[in-house]
Amino acid sequence: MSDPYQALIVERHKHPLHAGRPAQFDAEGEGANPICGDKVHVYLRRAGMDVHYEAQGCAILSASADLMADAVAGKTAEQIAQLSRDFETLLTTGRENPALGGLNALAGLAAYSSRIRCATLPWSALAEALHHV
Amino acid sequence: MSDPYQALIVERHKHPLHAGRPAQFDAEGEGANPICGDKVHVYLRRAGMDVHYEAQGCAILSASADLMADAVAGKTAEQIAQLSRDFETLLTTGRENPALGGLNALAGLAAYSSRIRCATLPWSALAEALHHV
Amino acid sequence: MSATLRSFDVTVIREDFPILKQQVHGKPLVFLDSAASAQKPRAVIDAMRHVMEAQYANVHRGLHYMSEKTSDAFEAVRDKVAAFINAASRDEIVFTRNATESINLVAYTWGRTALRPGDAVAVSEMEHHANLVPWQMLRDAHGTDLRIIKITDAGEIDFDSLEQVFADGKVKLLAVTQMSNVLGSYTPVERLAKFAHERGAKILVDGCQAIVHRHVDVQAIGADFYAFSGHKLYGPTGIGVLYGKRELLEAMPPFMGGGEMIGHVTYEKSTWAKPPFRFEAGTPAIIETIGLGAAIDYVRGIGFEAIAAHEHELTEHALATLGNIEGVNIIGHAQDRGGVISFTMRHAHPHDIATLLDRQGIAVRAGHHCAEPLMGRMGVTGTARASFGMYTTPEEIDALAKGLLRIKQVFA
Amino acid sequence: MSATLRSFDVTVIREDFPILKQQVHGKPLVFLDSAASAQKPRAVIDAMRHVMEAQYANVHRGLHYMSEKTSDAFEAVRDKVAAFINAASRDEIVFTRNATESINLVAYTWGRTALRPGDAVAVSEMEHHANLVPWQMLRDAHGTDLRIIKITDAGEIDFDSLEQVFADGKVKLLAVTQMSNVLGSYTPVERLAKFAHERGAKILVDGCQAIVHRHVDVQAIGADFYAFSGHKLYGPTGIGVLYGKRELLEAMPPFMGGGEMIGHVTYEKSTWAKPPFRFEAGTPAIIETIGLGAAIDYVRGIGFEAIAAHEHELTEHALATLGNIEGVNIIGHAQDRGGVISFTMRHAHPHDIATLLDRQGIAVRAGHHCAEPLMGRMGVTGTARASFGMYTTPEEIDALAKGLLRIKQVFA
Ligand SMILES: Cc1ncc(COP(=O)(O)O)c(C=O)c1O
Ligand SMILES: Cc1ncc(COP(=O)(O)O)c(C=O)c1O
Repeated sequence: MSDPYQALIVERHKHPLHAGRPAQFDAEGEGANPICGDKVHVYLRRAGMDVHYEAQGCAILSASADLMADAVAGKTAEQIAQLSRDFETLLTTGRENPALGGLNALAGLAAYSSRIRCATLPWSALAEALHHV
Repeated sequence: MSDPYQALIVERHKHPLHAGRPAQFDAEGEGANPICGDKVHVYLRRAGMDVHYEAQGCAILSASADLMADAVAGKTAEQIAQLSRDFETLLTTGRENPALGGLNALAGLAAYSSRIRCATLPWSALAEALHHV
Repeated sequence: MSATLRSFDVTVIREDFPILKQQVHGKPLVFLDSAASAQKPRAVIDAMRHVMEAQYANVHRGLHYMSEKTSDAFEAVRDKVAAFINAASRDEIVFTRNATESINLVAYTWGRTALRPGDAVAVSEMEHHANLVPWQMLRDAHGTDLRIIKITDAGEIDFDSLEQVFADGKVKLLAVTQMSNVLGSYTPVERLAKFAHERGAKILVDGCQAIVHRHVDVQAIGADFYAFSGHKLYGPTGIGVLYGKRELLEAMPPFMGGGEMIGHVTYEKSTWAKPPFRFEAGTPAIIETIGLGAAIDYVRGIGFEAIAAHEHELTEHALATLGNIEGVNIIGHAQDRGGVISFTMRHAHPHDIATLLDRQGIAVRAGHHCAEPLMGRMGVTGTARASFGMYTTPEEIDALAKGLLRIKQVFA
Repeated sequence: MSATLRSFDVTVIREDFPILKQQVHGKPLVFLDSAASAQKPRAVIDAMRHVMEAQYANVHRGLHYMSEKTSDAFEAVRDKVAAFINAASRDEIVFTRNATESINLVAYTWGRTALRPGDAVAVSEMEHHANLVPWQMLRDAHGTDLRIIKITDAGEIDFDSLEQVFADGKVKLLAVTQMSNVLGSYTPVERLAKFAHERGAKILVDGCQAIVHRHVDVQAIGADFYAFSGHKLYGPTGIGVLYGKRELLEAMPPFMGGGEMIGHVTYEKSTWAKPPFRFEAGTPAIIETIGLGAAIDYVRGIGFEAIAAHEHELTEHALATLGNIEGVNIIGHAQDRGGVISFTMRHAHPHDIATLLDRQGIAVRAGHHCAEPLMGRMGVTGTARASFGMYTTPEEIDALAKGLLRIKQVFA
């Protein structure tokens, strides 16, 4: 079973590429986990599906948000929906999927079902943002 | 462990010596077990501690009442209280006690704690009657 | 025995139940008290032991291996139960201590919110106290009415009485057993559900006895609530199930407050988790739930077709054999009945029957079987009761018959 | 370790707990989550297995050997629990599923009859949800008030706040933990009981955590109610205890309705059994109760003097070791404290700590520990928590410290 804290995750948690509230955006969405109080707020610029976020929570949450922003950049809403489904499958089965690129770093979570929510929270927030576009 | 249905018990159940309501008596008492609906009504004639009873219930109840009437005949209230205590000890330990005479036939009940109440019910009824004398 | 049983070998089944090798008073144990609680197969014992020896921690949000694995095993049983009774969703399965708690949960939560004073609950004359007393308590606390549906002398629901009880349109809940623990009667729950629904009422089915003997499909029945206990289904004590239709559960307030059942808690105010967790306060019966899962696997592995066929033969055999003993009176003669047989015997009190049979190693129950009012209805103060499990053999029924003949002699 | 522990050999104790030999992710299991639920000794596992393999039937009024013996074993545990906490009578011991149910039982029965709208219940800031939410529910259903007693920054009851909360004479129940499951603080329950009684209030003590580590004497404490769970006391899940003073229990209406808890039942009306049976509806957790009896025997066999001494050394060692790690912040510094240690770590979220420790085989809990409002009070959103049992070793605490240092590196 792969480590849920691969170097990429720690790296993105410590040095995120897409964190912060952009000056301009077209839509936003929020994900919150009442169990732990963790939160993520997603900002979407439609052009090029450019995603930024503000996360307050664990390393998995922020790394997942950051890797998500990588993964969805330039995709269509439909492609994103497919990615989101594939990502969920990755998290429940632990089986890597080449289509998921850097998101595969989160495969190790499959052994921690109570942490899966940390990884999917940014995706729910993004879905909300897409819904509002 | 002795049989809770020794011949004497079956005999007294089938052919009781002290069953029935006497024409005259000085006091009476009742014992009822709400769990099974069984009842016994005891009639006491003070002279010679002469006990009769009407029982509605199992063989243990009626035999115990009949043997009790044997045992208490001619005794004082104090002696009866002692007998009653010894009888309870018999029922909980299963150890026979020469002082108890025919009541020893009930020693086998020690293995059936849920039946002990059947055997002690007549004694509660008698205690009530004695209280009212 | 007949051809239907060829693939079902009761001697093989018996090997799975260690306790059946016990002796009682020097005689082989003949356990005819399964309706009170069934014995446990090795698979259940081993599953519980495995949890405690190799994979235990408190469940939910543990974030460590033992807790994750235990939570997964625990929650997998919810899926198993949902599949077992064909619930539409796992979220419709609430874990309780026993059927009694399941019914009380409905009375406390649904009863106190969906019912208004003046509304009525209807139960039948053959309910276990668990499906009568909670409605009396609701009546006394909440001002609802409680109505009793008559049964026939055979021990079946009296549909005329049912009509009457529902006539004024006030009945909002029909709470009824699927199988009497005294008379062995099955009730036509599909028909009763339809009847209730047509009149705007909900139906709660007490499946405690039925689920042990028959395949249950809550959706086919049309049950709004369905309650049962693990310990009668060859599982552990301390675990029961309440099935509730999702929309009903979602509208219900919680029963007990504490951990697990909350959304957010502040000193001032709390919000509730979604069903089923809303109804599961505190540390659940983890080991027992996993044991129940093993019991369900075991029962499904044998299959209700085989179990029902075996038990049908047993019941026919028992009715014929006991019915032949002069002085023995079988209480209840429903058309559709299962392996729970209550009887009385001339000259012998039920308690004496039970104790004298016990001397011969035979375990039957005697008394009112937690259905005291039904005793009066059937004109007895109590009965002796022999009840069968999948491990019961025709020879054990013969032993019972022989035992009764001996008792007859004693009291003749 | 010091001389006091010479007769207490933790390696011998560990042999009694089969699970401690497990590996997690290829590392030996270091189980530091006993406050959530303790592991089970062989004696408990064997006792439960024995019931199911050799001596099982439903309890009470069985009239046959298996039922008599099982009832005797079951009821013997009531005596055992009474002796264990020094209750004045076995009739003061009510079996429940867990501490949560014990507290809810009091809120539903005593709370709704002995308390009047306008009366107040007081709890402390460091209560588990199990001792907060039921009183919120009572407030919302019954119109009682709920007041919060402040704690100090160290994590001790603030007696000034206590005085204030009681000042207007409306508080009729003080419901308070004997040991915080987050801060590890013990509360001075004897003093609190005296305080409450002098002001005409009753006291309910949540003994869930304390009873695992200290000898409890409910009479010496002066507790009116005392609640705890079997599963934290090295016993099975599915079984808890409510102690209540006899005169209080006697005046209380039943909680749930069904079998066992009744006197007489007619279709119209039921009467109730005496305590404790009045509060035990339906088939009890028979196997689990017998398992709890084995757990109590086991704990008494070791003795609280030895357990407390061992745990005291562990706690001192842990506070010193963790306190030395730069960036680790221990939450709660009560004078009188036990082996439950909550902490946060700079740059590392509690959930990340838990998962990363788990990779090293170390089980700790992370989150709000069912004490969400306390998190706000202590200025955190959650903590990681290491908690000890009698089988915990100083080496395991060293492993924890090493694990935290590694995590520090990861996130540095
Ligand atoms: C202080 C305290 N009270 C109450 C509880 C609730 O115990 P249970 O979940 O066993 O009902 C716990 C356990 O989590 C606890 O630590
Ligand atoms: C028909 C029926 N309903 C309810 C119950 C109550 O079950 P439990 O005691 O497991 O709650 C029983 C079992 O005695 C039963 O036979």
